Amino acid sequence: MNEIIDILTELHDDVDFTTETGLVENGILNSLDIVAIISEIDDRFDVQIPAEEILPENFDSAEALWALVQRLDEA
Amino acid sequence: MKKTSRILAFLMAALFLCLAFTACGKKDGGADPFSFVYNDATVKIGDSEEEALKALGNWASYNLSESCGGFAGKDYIYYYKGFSVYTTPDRNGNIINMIELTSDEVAIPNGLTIGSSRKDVVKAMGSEGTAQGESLVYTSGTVKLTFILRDDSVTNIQYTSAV
Amino acid sequence: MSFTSAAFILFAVLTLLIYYTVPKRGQWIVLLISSFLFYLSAGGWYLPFILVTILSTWLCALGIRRRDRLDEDYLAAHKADMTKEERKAFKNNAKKKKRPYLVGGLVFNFAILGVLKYTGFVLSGVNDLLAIFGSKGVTVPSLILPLGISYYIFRSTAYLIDVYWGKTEAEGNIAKYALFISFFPAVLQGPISRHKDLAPQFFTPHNAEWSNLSEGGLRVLWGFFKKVVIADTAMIAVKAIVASPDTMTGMYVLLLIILYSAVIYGDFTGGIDVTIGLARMMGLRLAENFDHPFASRSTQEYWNRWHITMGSYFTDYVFNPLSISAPMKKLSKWSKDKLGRGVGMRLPVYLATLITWFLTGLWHGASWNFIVWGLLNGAVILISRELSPLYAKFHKKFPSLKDRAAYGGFCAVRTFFLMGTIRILDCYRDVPVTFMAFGSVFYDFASWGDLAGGKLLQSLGLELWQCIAIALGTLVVFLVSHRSKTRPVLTEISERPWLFACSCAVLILVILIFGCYGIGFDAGDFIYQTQF
Amino acid sequence: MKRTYIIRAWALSVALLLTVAILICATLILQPKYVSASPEGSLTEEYYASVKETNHDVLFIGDCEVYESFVPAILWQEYGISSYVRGGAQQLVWHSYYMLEDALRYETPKTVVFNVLALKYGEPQKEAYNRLALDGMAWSKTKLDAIHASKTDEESLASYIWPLLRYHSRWKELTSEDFRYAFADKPTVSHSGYLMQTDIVPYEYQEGQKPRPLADYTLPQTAMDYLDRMRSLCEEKGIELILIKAPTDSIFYHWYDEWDEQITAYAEKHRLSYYNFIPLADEIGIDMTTDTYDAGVHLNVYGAEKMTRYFGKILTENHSAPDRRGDTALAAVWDARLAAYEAEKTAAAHP
Repeated sequence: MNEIIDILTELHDDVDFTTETGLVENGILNSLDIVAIISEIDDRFDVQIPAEEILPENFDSAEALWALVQRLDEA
Repeated sequence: MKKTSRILAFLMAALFLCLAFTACGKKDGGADPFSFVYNDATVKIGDSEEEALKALGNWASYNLSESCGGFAGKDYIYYYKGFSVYTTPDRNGNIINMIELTSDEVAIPNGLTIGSSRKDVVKAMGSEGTAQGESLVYTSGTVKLTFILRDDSVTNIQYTSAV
Repeated sequence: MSFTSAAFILFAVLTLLIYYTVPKRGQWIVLLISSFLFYLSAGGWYLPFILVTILSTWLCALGIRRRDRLDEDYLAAHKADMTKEERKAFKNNAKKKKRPYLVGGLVFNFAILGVLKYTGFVLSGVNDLLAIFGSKGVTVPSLILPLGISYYIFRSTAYLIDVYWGKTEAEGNIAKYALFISFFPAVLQGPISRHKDLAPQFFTPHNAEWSNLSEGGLRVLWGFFKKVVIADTAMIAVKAIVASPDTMTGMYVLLLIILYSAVIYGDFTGGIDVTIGLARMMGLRLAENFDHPFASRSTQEYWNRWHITMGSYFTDYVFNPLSISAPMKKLSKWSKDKLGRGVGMRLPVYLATLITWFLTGLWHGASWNFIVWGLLNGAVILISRELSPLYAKFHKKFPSLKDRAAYGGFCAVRTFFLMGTIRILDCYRDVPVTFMAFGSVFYDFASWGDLAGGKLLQSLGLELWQCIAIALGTLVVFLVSHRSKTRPVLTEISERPWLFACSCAVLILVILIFGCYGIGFDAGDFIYQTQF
Repeated sequence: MKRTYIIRAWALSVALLLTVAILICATLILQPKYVSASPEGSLTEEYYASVKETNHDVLFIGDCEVYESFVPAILWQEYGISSYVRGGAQQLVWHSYYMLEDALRYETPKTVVFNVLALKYGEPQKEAYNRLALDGMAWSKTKLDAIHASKTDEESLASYIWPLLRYHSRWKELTSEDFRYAFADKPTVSHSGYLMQTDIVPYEYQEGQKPRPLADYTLPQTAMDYLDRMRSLCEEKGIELILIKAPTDSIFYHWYDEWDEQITAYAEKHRLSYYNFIPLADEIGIDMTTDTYDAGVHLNVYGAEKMTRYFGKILTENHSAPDRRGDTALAAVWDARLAAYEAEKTAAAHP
């Protein structure tokens, strides 16, 4: 979870990712950021997020993202 | 799937970008027989009467007829030396609906005149066209070009609308 | 059968009557039959093409389903004895096994679309290329383009990918699937509804409910109003301006930008209103395709609100998979090392954006105009993204500005003109003519003289009452759209019987008496139907 | 719950009634009245009032060359022939055929006279002429068939059933006449189908004028098919069909010798009388410096009277058209028509 926050903070250091739950909806993350996040997650967790999982609800908060990573890693 | 569509996309992109540089290089064809040229003025079927007459210069005489039914506007035939121009009312004034060559004083852009032989016509037009009785008819876009033949010789050439 | 023809209205009314009189479980069959009748009425030769697409995607989806079930069963039985790594490997392997069905279905159908829609374009391009070398070139065959092919290919391929991704259940009954693809109100111009949203609705029973009939009916009328009173009337002037790019320059091009925006808005949103309204009268809810697009403050926002279902198709099925694909990842790594982090992050996404927009342009039509149009849209989006830090700085300096209505209005107007300018590529016959015409806005000031006196109307080919119809119509649409942001006006009206009845009466009268249809007008079909 | 239904029903019915009422008014106002402008459009419907009063022994059908060349009032005055001209502006052969079929629903004339010029057209030339011919036709199966046979691709049956669909954009053309006659009866524009023209615009030869040669002189098959249908319909009803070509032969509507040969052959083959009046113009007494209102394209009233007298003689002598002047009831009606005709002619000559 903390690692996710790290990844996100690297992209936008002015956002409090522990509380924000509308990252996509409020336009904080754009497509550039999402691709960057996906590649970071691949590097750090060895988890490949497929295209079909690029949905607002999976990227709207650090928590949701963490849940996605865990789910994909669980298999 | 990803691989295939990706390769396809790249290939198409490359191809189209190549074509982008060639698309403008339209070639200039020979003299287009489907417009009528006289006194350096080019006139086509469907052109406005006003501008065409200005370009063609003075006519020798003309006939006019009111259309049956009392619709606004009149049909005209303007007689020039060697050809006649027919016009008919359209939404914004009269337009040319026929040009008729009446003597060999005037030729169409590819050199054909009254008196040309059937062979000349086929050669200059590049094909047999469609036969209508003895006559030959050619169509390009909205223009129909008719060569009326008697005994293997052109007696009349008419531009009309193909629509 | 054009949406605005008497035949279509009669056809729709009959369908509705039968739809609500047959037993509820037969309702979808009524829709299927009328959809095929509708499609047949456009020409018998089109039918085999849509049938081939239906059959091929249906079979491929079933193939995927069969593999999914086998693998699920295996996994359920052996899950306990497998390690996490084994499970991951098994899943990856399973994906590989079902991939041929997906690839096969997609390649086959996009090949059909490609050949039918783009052969002429590609070949004439090839000929131009050959002409440079003095070669005569090949003859360009004229192929038939089945009605709505761009839409039904998209709808069916989206279904196939969704099945592959496990986002929707594969349909076992081909007749039911055929209805999803060919549903007649949406077959010609979308919206491109997703299978999991729309398909289940067909097979639940629908009673004739007042709220559906009234709101749907009102929306159909509203669509006709936008199409027939605004778009078709404005189209007369658009045609006049486009027909003489040499003489109607400067002010006329600006006018074209505004008028063509009105045309495309009235035409396309009107057509979609008819579609959605008609489906609503059947108790079906289609995906919305527009969300007040001309109120957008930026290009990115505009494309989230204009032709939404097409935009989301390209995002979900082209842009997303492309930007995170393995080669893109490699490209990103490579450029990060060689060109620095900033470029490395951007390169794959920017490339994916441009490719997506190139394809979007191509989808709109087989011509350079549309390709340039698509690429310009992509470029504008990328440039405004690069400029966003500047905007942020600007807003930090003037923090009060951002929330002011006037500033929002300014942004909306700016976006409107930007999009409108790019859009005139639709109109002119080729790209150079478009650029020349647009250029004249900046030097041909003499044309503004035509604004005074009667010359303007004459050169636009409009009568005074038609101008008034366009202006008043646009005003009404603007007010309704503006109010609808808080609560849909059409819903509000249809809840009040008297207001509803009067609105219908007024709309019918205005459409029939002031609409632009029939002889004397070059009554156009809906642009988005004929072009695709 | 029940109250909601009642309110809805009320609201919808009131709105529906209002809509229909307004649409009917709009239709009545917007549809052309064909009185001052394009009076030719009134010709088709004026027949019905006439046939209610009297039967006709001779019926003329065809294009402008019939309604500008034959004067039924004169035929009555000189020969006692009761006749009517069911002509129309650019009346094409199928129009003529259905005009005849329509007339046969009301009466069976002894003789039908058809002007052959329109046989040169095998397809509709202009949508407007369909409207002139068909707008005024009474509703029947004949009218439906006529619409199907004539309509161009851009026209719809619906626009004939409900003319607003065609004329809704006539706002700019509206005149006081449109409002005056929207709810009131229109005046009669013709004299038993003859449309009076009193102007004199002499014909002048123009240097260079010459009918243009045609690529193909064969009269179109569709047109000849309708001529066949017309002939069989007449045979079936025991009507004699006479073919004529009016004496005018302008550069715009030239009657080619090749066409004349085809019609002559057709007439011979089917034992029909065919009169081409072009070569007989001198004998008839037509003088193109005084007898035409548009430089030789059509006859004016003076030319038409000469033509009528000449043809009346033929009808009486060769085709035994009956003289009905002894029938007092019929004579009373015709004398009134003749008086109206004379009145208009005099008014025009001495304004």
